[in-house]
Amino acid sequence: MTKKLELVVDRIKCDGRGLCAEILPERIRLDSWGYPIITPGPIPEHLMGLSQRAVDDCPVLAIALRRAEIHRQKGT
Amino acid sequence: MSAPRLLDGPSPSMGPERLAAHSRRLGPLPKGGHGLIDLLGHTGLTGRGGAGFPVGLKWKAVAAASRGAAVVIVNGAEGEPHSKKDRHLMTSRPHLILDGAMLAAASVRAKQVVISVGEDHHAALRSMTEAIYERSDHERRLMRIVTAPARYVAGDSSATVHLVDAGIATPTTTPPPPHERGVGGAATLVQNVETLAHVALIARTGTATETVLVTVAGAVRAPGVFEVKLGTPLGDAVQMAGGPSEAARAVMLGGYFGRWVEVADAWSLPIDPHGLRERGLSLGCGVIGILPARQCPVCEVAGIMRYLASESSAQCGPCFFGLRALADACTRIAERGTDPGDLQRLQRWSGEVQGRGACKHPDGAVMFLQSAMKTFGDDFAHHPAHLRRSA
Amino acid sequence: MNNALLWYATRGAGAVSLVLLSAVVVLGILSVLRVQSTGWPRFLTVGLHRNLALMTLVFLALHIITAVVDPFTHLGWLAAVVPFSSHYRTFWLGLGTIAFELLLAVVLTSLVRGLIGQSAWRLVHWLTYACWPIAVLHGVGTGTDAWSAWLFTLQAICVVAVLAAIAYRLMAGSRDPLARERSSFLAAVDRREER
Amino acid sequence: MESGDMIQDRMRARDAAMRLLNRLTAGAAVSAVVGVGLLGAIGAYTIPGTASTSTSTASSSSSTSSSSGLQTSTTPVTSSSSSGVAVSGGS
Repeated sequence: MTKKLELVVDRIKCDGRGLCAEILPERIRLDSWGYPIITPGPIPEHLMGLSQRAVDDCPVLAIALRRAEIHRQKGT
Repeated sequence: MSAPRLLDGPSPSMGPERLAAHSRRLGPLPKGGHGLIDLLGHTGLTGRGGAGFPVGLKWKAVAAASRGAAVVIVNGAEGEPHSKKDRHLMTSRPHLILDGAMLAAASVRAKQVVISVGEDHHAALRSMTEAIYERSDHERRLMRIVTAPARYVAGDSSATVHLVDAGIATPTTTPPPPHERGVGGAATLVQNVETLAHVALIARTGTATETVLVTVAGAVRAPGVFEVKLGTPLGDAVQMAGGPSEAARAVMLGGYFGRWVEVADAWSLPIDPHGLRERGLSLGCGVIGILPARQCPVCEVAGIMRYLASESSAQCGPCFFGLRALADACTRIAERGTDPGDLQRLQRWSGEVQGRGACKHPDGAVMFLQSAMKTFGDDFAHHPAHLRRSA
Repeated sequence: MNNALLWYATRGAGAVSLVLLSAVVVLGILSVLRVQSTGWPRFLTVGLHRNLALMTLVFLALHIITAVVDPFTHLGWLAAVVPFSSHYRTFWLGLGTIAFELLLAVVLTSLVRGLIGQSAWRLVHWLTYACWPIAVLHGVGTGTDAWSAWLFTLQAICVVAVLAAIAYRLMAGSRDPLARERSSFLAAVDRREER
Repeated sequence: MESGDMIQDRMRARDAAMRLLNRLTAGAAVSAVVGVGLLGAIGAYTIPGTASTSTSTASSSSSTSSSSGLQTSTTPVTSSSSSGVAVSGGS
């Protein structure tokens, strides 16, 4: 089975350069203030190359490819 | 005879209960451990800091990742402007909180216990400091106090960890959550002070506690902190505070991350985390704010949105710029009157901000605004131009 | 193999490397300044910056290899690695060696940025501002001969371009829209001195 | 939300920029190679050319004028060998 990857943004590192949205419009658009909005879900095979490019070209290393099912929860 | 209450014993107005009196009243502190974790799971106790996360689950997770080096953070930052219940408990029942902290430390095998108190809560700070000096040497060695800046986000669990770790009370990126990687990379249990006080009672009785601390604020005759039985109608809690001081318009339930309810529907609501969740509401940090009828809800909401925007730690763009834009649009409506464009922008921007911060600050603010626009739909739709501000 | 050709190739490759390096520096600064326009997205600046940087290494390799194998100077491979170890124009060649090693550090860390982390990478990347001037001095020091008029014009163009870019960067300040608010909030909640 | 053809436009812009990037890189590579040859040639021509009639360049001997540029080197041994080198290169 091939492991599915999804794009995740570190909101604190991200400073809104917008390269990722330029490189991968298929999955990433910019909000009203220039910060990336990622289409949720695993990246289809034909977009892996560009996704990796978007990750590598981020000037602040704020976007990454992670295993699709990633748990997040916060306590009080 | 009903289950013990947090504020049983001497009147809170008499100041902190000393260790001797505390021990005489409640008896020795039982041992913590897996048994207690299971017990907490069965009682269904949920966090009283705001998020209402199941306590048993969180302790289990921390214990699993502990390796005997976990950290317990007692969260008494209480950055919520209207909430007073945490500092009230710290100034009246410090040892109940420390009992809970020690039980937590034993149950998750923690090496240190850090008590975080809002730096403005002077009485609470004094009370907790004195209480620590009354504990045994062994316990004192584990414990230390840090003061949290009086900022809204300082109460966030990752911000508390960051404060203990680096001395900077700003939220950090999660995952990993603190209960996996917290202080110094160790599994860290961040628990609200009231939650831990409940644990101290549950461990002694073996049964669930049946009360919750609420802060009744706003247009009531005697605002303050009250311990009410779970399931108490909201109206009764307001009566404890002397009842509305004037005609009331709506209730803000759960503080600035909470929801608005018209008084007509509010009085009968049961004060109980589970009961409220079924109604799409949340007790949050236990704030019950009464909005008087003479006050314009739109102006009130605009003021609160400005506050929440100013409390963004400016780390995540969507939160900082989004909340600022939302607050400005609300303020425009409040001051210059309703503009359909602004109403649309409020909806669009809410969608763009939701879920796009490292912490839950933007989400909480947006949910609060959405609830306000639902509850005060007509007021937002037909707001006249006037410059009355209420912050 | 004609040794004179080697000698010319060394100088040609050296000059070309300097031009490429200067272009890379300028592009790097432009990307920090978030320069863009219709038809020129930001990733184009970054991509060109990366490609030309790798190309610079290739021509530097040519420059160094041809210099080393040249029997006239017979520098030996040591001179290519250890600064100031060559008898031939010891000082100026030493500068070249240093510049080369700095550039190598900058490029290699960039290739593994994901592993070493942003802050470490950024720290090393600042070495560019040491590498480039040293490379220029190396060119000036070793390139002085009959055809230096050409080299000087070339170097003058490079220096002017890079200095202009640096000046622009200094005047522009931070392009991170959150930088100011973030630092002011951090200052407000910083309790480090109490630790 | 964003309309489909807006995404299409941005994809087209992306592809165009990618092509431009490749062309610019290739162009840079070619001109760099040409540059090496050109600057090398300049070196090759200027040294014997200027040096033979040169008065300015610090040439130690006219016969090995082409090596004058090189002979700023400190070691006379290498200079003699270099003269031959340079002449053969120059011619």
